[in-house]
Amino acid sequence: MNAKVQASKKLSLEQKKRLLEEMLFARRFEERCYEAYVERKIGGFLHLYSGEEACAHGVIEAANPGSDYVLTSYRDHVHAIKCGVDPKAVMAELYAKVTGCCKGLGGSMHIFGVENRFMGGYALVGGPFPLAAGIAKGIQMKKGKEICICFLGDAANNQGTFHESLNMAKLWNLPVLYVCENNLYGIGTRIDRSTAVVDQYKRVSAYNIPSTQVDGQDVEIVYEAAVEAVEHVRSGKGPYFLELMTYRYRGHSMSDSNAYRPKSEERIWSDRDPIIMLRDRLVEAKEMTIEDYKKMDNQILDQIESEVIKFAEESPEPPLEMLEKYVLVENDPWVKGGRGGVN
Amino acid sequence: MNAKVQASKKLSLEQKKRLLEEMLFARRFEERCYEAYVERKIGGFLHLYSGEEACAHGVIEAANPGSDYVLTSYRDHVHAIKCGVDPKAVMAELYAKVTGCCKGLGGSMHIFGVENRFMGGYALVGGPFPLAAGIAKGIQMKKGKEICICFLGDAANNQGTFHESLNMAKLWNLPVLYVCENNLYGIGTRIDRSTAVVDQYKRVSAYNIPSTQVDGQDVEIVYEAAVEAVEHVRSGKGPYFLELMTYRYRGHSMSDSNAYRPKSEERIWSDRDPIIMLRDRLVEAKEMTIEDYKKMDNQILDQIESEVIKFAEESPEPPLEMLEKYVLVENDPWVKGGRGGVN
Amino acid sequence: MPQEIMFWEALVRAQDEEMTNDPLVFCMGEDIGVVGGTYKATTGLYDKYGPERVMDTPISENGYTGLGIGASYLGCRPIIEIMSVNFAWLAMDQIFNTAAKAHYMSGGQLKAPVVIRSPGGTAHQLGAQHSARMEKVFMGVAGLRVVTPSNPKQVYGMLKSAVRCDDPVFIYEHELMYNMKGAVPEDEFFHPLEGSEVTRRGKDVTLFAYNISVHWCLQAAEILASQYQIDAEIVDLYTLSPLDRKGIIESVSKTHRALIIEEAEPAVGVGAEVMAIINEECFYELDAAPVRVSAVNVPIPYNHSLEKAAIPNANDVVKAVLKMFGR
Amino acid sequence: MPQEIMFWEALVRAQDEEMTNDPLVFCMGEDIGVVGGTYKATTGLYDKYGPERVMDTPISENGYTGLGIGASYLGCRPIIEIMSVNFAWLAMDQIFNTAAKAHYMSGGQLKAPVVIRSPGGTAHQLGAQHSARMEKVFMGVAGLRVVTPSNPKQVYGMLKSAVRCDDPVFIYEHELMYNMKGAVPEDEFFHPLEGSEVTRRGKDVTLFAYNISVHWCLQAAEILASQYQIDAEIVDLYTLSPLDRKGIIESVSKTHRALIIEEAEPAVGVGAEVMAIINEECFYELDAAPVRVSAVNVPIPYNHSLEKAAIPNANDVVKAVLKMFGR
Ligand SMILES: Cc1ncc(C[n+]2csc(CCOP(=O)(O)OP(=O)(O)O)c2C)c(N)n1
Ligand SMILES: Cc1ncc(C[n+]2csc(CCOP(=O)(O)OP(=O)(O)O)c2C)c(N)n1
Ligand SMILES: [Mg+2]
Ligand SMILES: [Mg+2]
Repeated sequence: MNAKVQASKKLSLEQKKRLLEEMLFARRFEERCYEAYVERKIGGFLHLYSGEEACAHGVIEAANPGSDYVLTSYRDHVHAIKCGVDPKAVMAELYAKVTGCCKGLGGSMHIFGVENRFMGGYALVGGPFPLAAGIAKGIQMKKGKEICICFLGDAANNQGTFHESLNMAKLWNLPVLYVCENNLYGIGTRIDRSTAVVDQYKRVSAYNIPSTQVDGQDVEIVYEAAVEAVEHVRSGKGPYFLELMTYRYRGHSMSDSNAYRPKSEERIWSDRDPIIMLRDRLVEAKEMTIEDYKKMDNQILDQIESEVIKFAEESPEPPLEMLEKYVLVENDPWVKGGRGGVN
Repeated sequence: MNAKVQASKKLSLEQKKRLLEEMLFARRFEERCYEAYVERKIGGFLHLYSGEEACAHGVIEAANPGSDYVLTSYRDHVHAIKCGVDPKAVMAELYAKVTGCCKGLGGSMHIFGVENRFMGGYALVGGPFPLAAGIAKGIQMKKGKEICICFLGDAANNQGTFHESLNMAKLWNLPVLYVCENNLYGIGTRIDRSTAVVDQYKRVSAYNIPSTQVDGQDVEIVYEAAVEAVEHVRSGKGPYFLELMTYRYRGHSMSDSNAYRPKSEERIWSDRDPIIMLRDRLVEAKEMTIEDYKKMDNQILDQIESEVIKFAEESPEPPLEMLEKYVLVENDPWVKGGRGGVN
Repeated sequence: MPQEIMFWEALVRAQDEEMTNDPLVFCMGEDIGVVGGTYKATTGLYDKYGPERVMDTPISENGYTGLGIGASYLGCRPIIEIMSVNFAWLAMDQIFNTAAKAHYMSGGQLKAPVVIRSPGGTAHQLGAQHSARMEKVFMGVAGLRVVTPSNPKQVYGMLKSAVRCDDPVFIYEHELMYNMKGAVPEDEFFHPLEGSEVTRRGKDVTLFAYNISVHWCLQAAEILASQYQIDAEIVDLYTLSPLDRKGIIESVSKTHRALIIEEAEPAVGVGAEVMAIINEECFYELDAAPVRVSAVNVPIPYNHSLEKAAIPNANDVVKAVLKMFGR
Repeated sequence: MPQEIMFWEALVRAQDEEMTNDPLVFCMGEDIGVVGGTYKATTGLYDKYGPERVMDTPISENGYTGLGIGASYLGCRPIIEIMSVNFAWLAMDQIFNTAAKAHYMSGGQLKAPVVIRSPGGTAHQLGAQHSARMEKVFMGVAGLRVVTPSNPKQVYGMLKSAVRCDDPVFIYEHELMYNMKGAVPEDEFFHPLEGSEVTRRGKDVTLFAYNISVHWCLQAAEILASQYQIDAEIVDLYTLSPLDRKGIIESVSKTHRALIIEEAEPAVGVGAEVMAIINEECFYELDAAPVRVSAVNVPIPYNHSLEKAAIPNANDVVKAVLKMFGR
């Protein structure tokens, strides 16, 4: 029995191969966003996830994407795609097209894919903490078997909502998994310059929430830790906090020079690239060749260009009539007092 | 050396006698407020401190009242008086008279005695946390030797400002002592119904702030713990968190029926009354007689009536011109652009 | 036969009915459960529906408001009580950054049907930090409905509509109105969330009021009629967002004179907004400059005489009307 | 000879001078230290004054705002940068419940001379949660001064006065203005915190503007003059609280026509307030109904065309003026 549970915590070969492909897709997708931004096809703020792919992929793989609820901050494209949101719809959103997942109204920081239970990217640091607890409360009210997974940055944990939400999550035994993507920086401020206790998983003892910290660059390790975390939450034992040590390759957003990070530090982390590590293991185990990988990469690049970008490029912009369409829900009968109204 | 420090942590006989008198004064003061409220001499919300006297007295005694900065919530009369604010001015404030410490503009929840460095009572739960850290920052900037003491309730600790402020206090090594008066309830909600970790001193490990929990009914114990805490903070070692286990005798405020608390619980706590305990010890040690105590009590009752209440009763109300006087600082030259102005 | 009940009883009845009707309706707030609410608005509901549906929250305004919003994404209908509107400053982030924008920024995918109820206003000597009048703050940002009932019937029917409406709705109540009595129909009914109501018909001047100030205007209208033969119309602006332009135009086009009373400081308030609408819609109907009667621009003092002087009342309305008529 | 510098450079210079002048002046905010500020407003100050006076804060808006207020009680002069005004929703509790009330409720004992600076406005496609225009929120509550500079000279002089002024002052900046160039006198000077300024003299209509909209009005006035022979006066309302009633009356009494432009949604905004003041002070001077030009009442969409459509511009002003003249 125990052995069986152990076994299920490991990624199967099939999963590893798929995850390699997904993570590589995510990387190429993000890099293509970078280019599109430089070409001014994408506007606003753009926060890329390159370097952190093992986090979203390892965790969401361990849950039921499309059924479990996921939400995160503004660094959200990859999480959305892993939940099943069509990359074309994500790219079209970045292009501000009406075919975008939010019809061009949301933008990079506000990707939503509610059908796939991707409950959004939020631009306010700390905003998702209570929302996630609330989604978990909703699951509880509806007696669902789902869980809610809330991704958040290390620096976000200094927001008061962290404290307030984790306390409530534990108090009410809500099925929510908080995942801290600790990439050591909040914009240009290194974690030890903003946070008295830098190990985030230690902070949640204040709420008696179980927690672990693991390597966020190794998708196998992330997956294993996440399987345990998800199991804990789904079995009704309440919230869990998982800290993943990771690193973003790019600046905080496109407007960030990244000057505050020592090159030596960047090198240490890029040497532990989540995609390359997994690839090399598969190659070493003779499950694939470098050639296979290159082919895969080319296919992905091609797919992104010929499907994703093409779709975004060719889609129309939202019509002007849409400007006022979603401020309030249209034609809600209760606004007029529903059946009957004032009597 | 060590022995000497030990010794100084104990209350002297003189101090004990004085504290007994001060605490009894506080009790009688608060009870008289109760009556005045029933007689409609005092308006608004009124939160009484009866039962918790050892907390404010033990802690502030261990600091330098009038020099160290103190602030707290709406349950603030006794803290103000212990800092040196004239009880007449406090009572006159409650009576909304112009002779009140805030000229009748503040009221019970907003007692201020800035000359005595009592930096205020605040009506917003959680409000004082960052203010206290800021006062400590001010001390640091001015290279002062003072510390700031921030009293707060157990339920207040669920406010986001708790988290935000304690993190900053530790991060910047601010001379602030947080004192949690844990009276087990926030209004009618028992602590375990609002807080995942009920031992408040444990929560601050999330900020790596040293902390202790002690009996808040025994002023000698409070004092000893506070001496250590104050020493820690004053010596430049950063913030400290002291949790005092206590109980309020009355309802949360005058409008609270107190129905949610079992009588048996109330009895357990009133059996450990901070004033009676200290008195009995002094009597047992033959340092005073019950007669002495009664005499003291009568003198206090008399003083409250003939000085404090009389002063409040006989003082005039603030004039109507005062309504708009303190919205902004009067005649600030910089509003007009100071010397010269626009050129 | 409509029954006379108190404002807080109307709140209890509305919540009780809605909770019975839909198992996804739940209440949350500080001390609303075991204690039944500071103003008794949830009396008895904890015993009836249990702690999972009548939740005593920690003192974490932004946190529990956000939690309610998250639950509403899934179709829950949280009724969040913020004990005093002064504390709502702490929850503005979730109210405006999330609830008011979720539907829009998700391109219509999400709905956030939370109801947030909170009492504002100046009560009796609660002091500067407990006397805020924040109706204007809630009115200024797109994406949130704001209603403000002036009697038990309105609050009963509005709360019920608000629970069922798919938009986030803020209900601005008043600390001094919970014990006010009024008739509420015995049959279930739903009050519109948009509109205004002519509380008193008149022909000489329109008094625009909302919430408690409707009652001040009723007094003022009595005085104006009996002592000065001025026949005032009172329009109850029970919807603050979106304000009822049609109702405003109709009344001003009839009386040609307008006064707006508000309990808050004047700047960027209800008074200013109603004046702006009048200027935009029926400026040329006006026989006199519209007037607003507002609070003095101060934090509220504790002293009772000063407090009373800070807040407008029926006499201030009478005086302003007389001045408008050059009397 | 006044030097042309950028808006952000004016901010740096003002802070630098004030920090040199008074050791109790310090800056705080997210990424203002090592990085020098998202909009460069503190460039170089960290190296010059060190981490104790140029503090990189955790992401704890309410916390560090309250911390600044506490320090100000002791005579410190904190200059708090809130990176984007959208985040100020999180700090409203400390801004309004404490800073705006401390002096009053302590009966004049305490002063809270904090300066809070924050950029608002709709920039380029930042989306619903990063495009709030919150000037009106800061104007509505007694006890806080609100200024909003429209050029480098103003921000330089206002920030310096704000640092020295004993009241809490909120400076509303604009995300799109940090790289705007303008002349700033080389000699130190202090700008008033109350008043307004006639940016362009004209006789036919007054355009009331503030912050970035002054520049839109300058464009509009050019068009009106050159294409329609309408001579518009522009009044820069650089103080939003308290609004300059005298300046408003003076200009309206001259031109007899008024238009107010605001970047925010119309409800309870600057437009409404200026209209209310005009109604109260010089209604009978008006030759036409005053008009406000505001944003469309929506959260700001990401799409650039829709975003542009949501926000008013020079053409909207021109159109509104022409309509006012029946043209
Ligand atoms: C309430 C709020 N405050 C500040 C910001 C500005 N801001 C955006 S991202 C960020 C840093 C967040 O860092 P972290 O949580 O570690 O996430 P990461 O970007 O590293 O993934 C800051 C300060 C914001 N968006 N919202
Ligand atoms: C921000 C805010 N939320 C809610 C309240 C209402 N309130 C006043 S006191 C209180 C309970 C506080 O309990 P605790 O912190 O334990 O202090 P105690 O009253 O027990 O001394 C509450 C909920 C408030 N004043 N401010
Ligand atoms: Mg980070
Ligand atoms: Mg308590």
